[in-house]
Amino acid sequence: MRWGVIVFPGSCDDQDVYDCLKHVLKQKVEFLWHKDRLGRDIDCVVLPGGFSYGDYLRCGAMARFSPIMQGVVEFARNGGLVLGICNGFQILCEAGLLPGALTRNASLQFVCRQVHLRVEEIDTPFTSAAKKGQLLKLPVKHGEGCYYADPATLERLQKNRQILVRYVDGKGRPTAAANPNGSLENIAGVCNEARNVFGLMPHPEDASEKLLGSEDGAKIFSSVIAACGTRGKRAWVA
Amino acid sequence: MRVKIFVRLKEGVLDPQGKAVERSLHTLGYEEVGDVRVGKYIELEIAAPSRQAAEKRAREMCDKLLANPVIEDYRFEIQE
Amino acid sequence: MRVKIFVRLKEGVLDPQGKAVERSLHTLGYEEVGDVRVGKYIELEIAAPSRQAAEKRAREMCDKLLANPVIEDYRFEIQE
Amino acid sequence: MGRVAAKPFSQPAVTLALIAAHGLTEEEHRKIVHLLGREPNYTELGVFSVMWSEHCSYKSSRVHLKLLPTEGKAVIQGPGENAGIVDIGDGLCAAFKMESHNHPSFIEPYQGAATGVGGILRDIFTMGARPIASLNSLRFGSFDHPRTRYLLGGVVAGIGGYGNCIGVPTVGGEVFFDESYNANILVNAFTLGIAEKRRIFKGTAKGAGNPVMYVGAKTGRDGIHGATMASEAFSEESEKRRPTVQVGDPFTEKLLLEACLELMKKNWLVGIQDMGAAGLTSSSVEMAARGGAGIELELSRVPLRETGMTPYEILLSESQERMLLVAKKGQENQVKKIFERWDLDAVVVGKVTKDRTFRAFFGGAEVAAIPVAALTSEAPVYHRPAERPATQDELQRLELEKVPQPEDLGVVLKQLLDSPNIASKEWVFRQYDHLVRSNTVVGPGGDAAVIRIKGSHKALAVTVDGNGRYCFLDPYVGGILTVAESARNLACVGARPLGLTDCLNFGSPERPEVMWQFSQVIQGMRDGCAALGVPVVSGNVSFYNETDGVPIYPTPTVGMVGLLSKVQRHVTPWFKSAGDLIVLLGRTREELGGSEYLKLVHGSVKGTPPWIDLRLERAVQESCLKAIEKGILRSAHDVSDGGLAVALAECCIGGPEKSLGARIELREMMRPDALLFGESQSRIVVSVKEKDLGRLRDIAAKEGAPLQILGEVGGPRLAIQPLLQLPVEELRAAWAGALERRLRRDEG
Ligand SMILES: Nc1ncnc2c1ncn2[C@@H]1O[C@H](COP(=O)(O)OP(=O)(O)O)[C@@H](O)[C@H]1O
Ligand SMILES: [Mg+2]
Repeated sequence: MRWGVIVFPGSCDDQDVYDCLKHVLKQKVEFLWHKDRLGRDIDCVVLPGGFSYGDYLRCGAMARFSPIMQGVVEFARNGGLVLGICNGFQILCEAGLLPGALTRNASLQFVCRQVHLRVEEIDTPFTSAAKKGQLLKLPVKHGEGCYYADPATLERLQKNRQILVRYVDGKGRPTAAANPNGSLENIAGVCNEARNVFGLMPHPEDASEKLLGSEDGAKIFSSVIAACGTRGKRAWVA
Repeated sequence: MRVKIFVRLKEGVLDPQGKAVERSLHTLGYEEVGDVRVGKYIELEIAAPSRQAAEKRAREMCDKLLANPVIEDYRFEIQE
Repeated sequence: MRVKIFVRLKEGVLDPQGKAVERSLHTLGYEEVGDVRVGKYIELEIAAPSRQAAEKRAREMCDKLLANPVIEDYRFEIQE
Repeated sequence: MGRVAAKPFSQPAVTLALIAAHGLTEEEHRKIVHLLGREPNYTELGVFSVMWSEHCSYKSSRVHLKLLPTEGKAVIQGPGENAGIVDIGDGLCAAFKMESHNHPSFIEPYQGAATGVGGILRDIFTMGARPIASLNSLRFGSFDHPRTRYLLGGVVAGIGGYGNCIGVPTVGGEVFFDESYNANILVNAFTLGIAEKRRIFKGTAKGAGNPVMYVGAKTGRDGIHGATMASEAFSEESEKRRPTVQVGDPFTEKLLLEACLELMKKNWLVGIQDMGAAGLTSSSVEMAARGGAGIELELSRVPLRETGMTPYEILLSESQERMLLVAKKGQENQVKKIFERWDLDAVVVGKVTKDRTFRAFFGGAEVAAIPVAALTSEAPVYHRPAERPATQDELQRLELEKVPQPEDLGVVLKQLLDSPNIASKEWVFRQYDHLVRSNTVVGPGGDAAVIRIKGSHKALAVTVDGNGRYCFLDPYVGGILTVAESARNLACVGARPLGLTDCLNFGSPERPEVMWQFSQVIQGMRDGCAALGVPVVSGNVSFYNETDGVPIYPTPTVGMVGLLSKVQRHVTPWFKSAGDLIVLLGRTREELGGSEYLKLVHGSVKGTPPWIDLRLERAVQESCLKAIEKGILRSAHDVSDGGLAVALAECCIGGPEKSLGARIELREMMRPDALLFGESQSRIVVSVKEKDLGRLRDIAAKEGAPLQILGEVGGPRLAIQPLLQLPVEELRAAWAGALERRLRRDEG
């Protein structure tokens, strides 16, 4: 399979994702320039973390209008796999590919620390390599990661089992202390209804090597690799 | 024409900044203050043939970029 | 009384947000737009015996906390 | 230069008052007239004032800085460029530098600190190095001072705001609180970058006719006379200068960084330099000086953000996120294309000339013409009078007999762990992205940060250190200790030092006692560097750190970079498993002068700082390094502020997850408070598996380092028999939340 990592002006974790995929997971991966069109041979598009357009105005608000995003929207509609990490998650929400929005951390401070995630659903191309309820240790680093959705949207998310990961403590409980940003219901990541677009605030690419303290992040990527392997190219439609 | 746009978090969306400012104001002795909300204030110059035309463009810009309808409301004023 | 406060970067102070928004608006086809400035919009409720009293308190709050006098200007309106 | 439409500019008359307002002395004015052979015009006066400011010219410090050793086998670039560079093997090198942004941060903490970070980042990538890690060294006033919380919050948010946004991890630093900094905080920013050895770029203008290009953000009226501000003490006057504060735009700098690094892969560049203090003026003058050339600028071509700017303002503006470069003739358009791709301006604003003169035109009319040498090599150099203050003897007199022994040593230990100077700094560093670029093997919280070098087995270790209190009591010894502590912190993770950069923060050089402190500190640093074999490759001097006539503690801070040949071998400070033996490398002496304990518990800053025997220091560091290289050490942590008891507590409290107790026995014949809390130098607490003790002994014996078995890891308590015994969780509670408790206090 082939991965594409979009480089927006202000993307910072683009290199992290690229290196992780290429050197740790031995994947075929290329950078995609935001002013270009989306190539045809990509199987999974990653929108990386960082501060696209400085995160000025609102996180992700301006990046969503980058030329490449039209292609990403179309790609997602056709069942292509799209993964948004941190700023990428924010962009996907702004672009309407994912429900809800990410607002300022309740602490009003940027937060960089390790968190535990509980995998809530595994019937998605992004979590299939994990066990239901499994805990993953990943870092977060963001100033605006507080997930919000209105009550009707939240109900839909729950009904369709779109909440894929939650912030929990070391024992797997979704407590307030385990929630680094005040997210609604400790939500750390959600997918769309068709389950082919996933956004999360924590950074799997910074936790896929023992040397960096955790290998749990690789679960997300290897799920995608498995999904692409078994289902063939861009065939994931729920 | 000068457009002044006010963007505010919707009722029901958590406004931690508003809360923090309120708390600080109370600590400073301004206890008579309540319901503090912090939003954005955007000013811009727009070249338009008429007030109506300016209004239409401003509304579009807000809907598309300047406010996020999931969490924010907006309002604007136009000065000729 | 309701106080609406507008905080803006002073004339001459770099406004990176405003600049980025302006560029974005241009790319979106709003080329008639210029001089975009992004500031803060604060709303609050104040209990005061008179408009004047409210004004005095609001000004104080702005000077002390709500605006950063080093780089920002402010303006406010009071609605009874 | 072609004619460009610009309003003719009539130069205001140069009067004595104007000269004084520019911070130039009468003597300096006479020198200018002599060098030019005429009176300077208004614009030229502005140029002289910034180029001859303390900040740009180092006029008071130059003669002393010469003492510092700058050579070493790894050194590729010593002081004099935008950053120092050392060889790290495999065709790669590391560029690093530290710089102060003290005054701006006091006036506007968020923006001051943010632009400080922005400035140091530019110093690194202008050399062709990609920034891979930032650190910072901060000094604030006491927590009782009304502005401290505000300044701390703003500075930390500003450092994070800029560093996080541009995508460079902030991996460490230090924070220290003392009344001495109440009205003059210190914000020293350090950045480390990595470059290919064959692609290093310098700030040189060469080759007559080559185009001079301006790239990056537009120029506004920001920070005009920032360089002169950094060269003045605080007063009512400087409060009025407020609008000179600059606002940082990390997003633009991120684009600039990527565009510059992309350009540097091509062969189109002659030289490049960031526009820092004194903006366009100092960058063009310094580039011309280094290249032995002249430079000619047409100021009306400079991209402006504001209308009606005069040539004077354009030359002196300190707008951020701008660079000046000299391209090879004929490559202008190629260069422009790269910057366009990143949505940035790139404009030809002048050319390199032969006549070694700095010329500025405005709409074709010459507004300044100054020989480059007059602004650089001919700038004043002062041998300022230095005198040991009469009070120094009294300051150093500490009668230990008169210092009462505390009743409960456990209470004192908790008190120390709760001191903002010793407590966990997590409240600070969790606001920094310390992971971006996924190279951070050890982030903030260890003795030194460890950054792996992708594609190799190597890693770089970085630390910043300084102790103004020690330097205040004895600036010479303090200078040595600063260097020694940095090197020791590197040794604790297993890295051998390659070089250091420094930031020398002092009061007014016009005060003989300050000059004495300065020269003593430099001599101390020189001796420390020589003994430990660490060259100084870059640095920065910040004078005039005083308010209403009271200087801060003399505060040199050092950023040291070391190399680990095997990243897997790195060691962290925390105990790893029960049953491991705890060993002290080095020796404890009965010393309390200058300690945090003496200040915190007895309210006294007196005595002489701990003594240091540099041979012993080397032996201890070498033993630690050899043991790590052999893979014997399970943990290593140096003993610094708070002494042995605090160091042991820190080893127990441990990393983010696991706590382990320790059973220690101390039998020394000395005052218990000195034994536990004294800050004797050259000590490292290590832990080893029992079976490795013999090997560790052999190494220490061979190096000549004293070794003492303190006890073993295990249990829920830190028990130091017969002196104290406390549950580790109680220690953690005191240590972990101390900053937050103090910051919350004002929220009511
Ligand atoms: N301003 C800061 N920014 C980032 N990290 C910091 C800062 N201040 C302290 N730290 C981190 O906290 C830890 C403890 O700092 P310190 O007590 O100064 O260590 P040491 O005594 O070993 O030099 C270090 O890992 C340091 O990097
Ligand atoms: Mg240390």
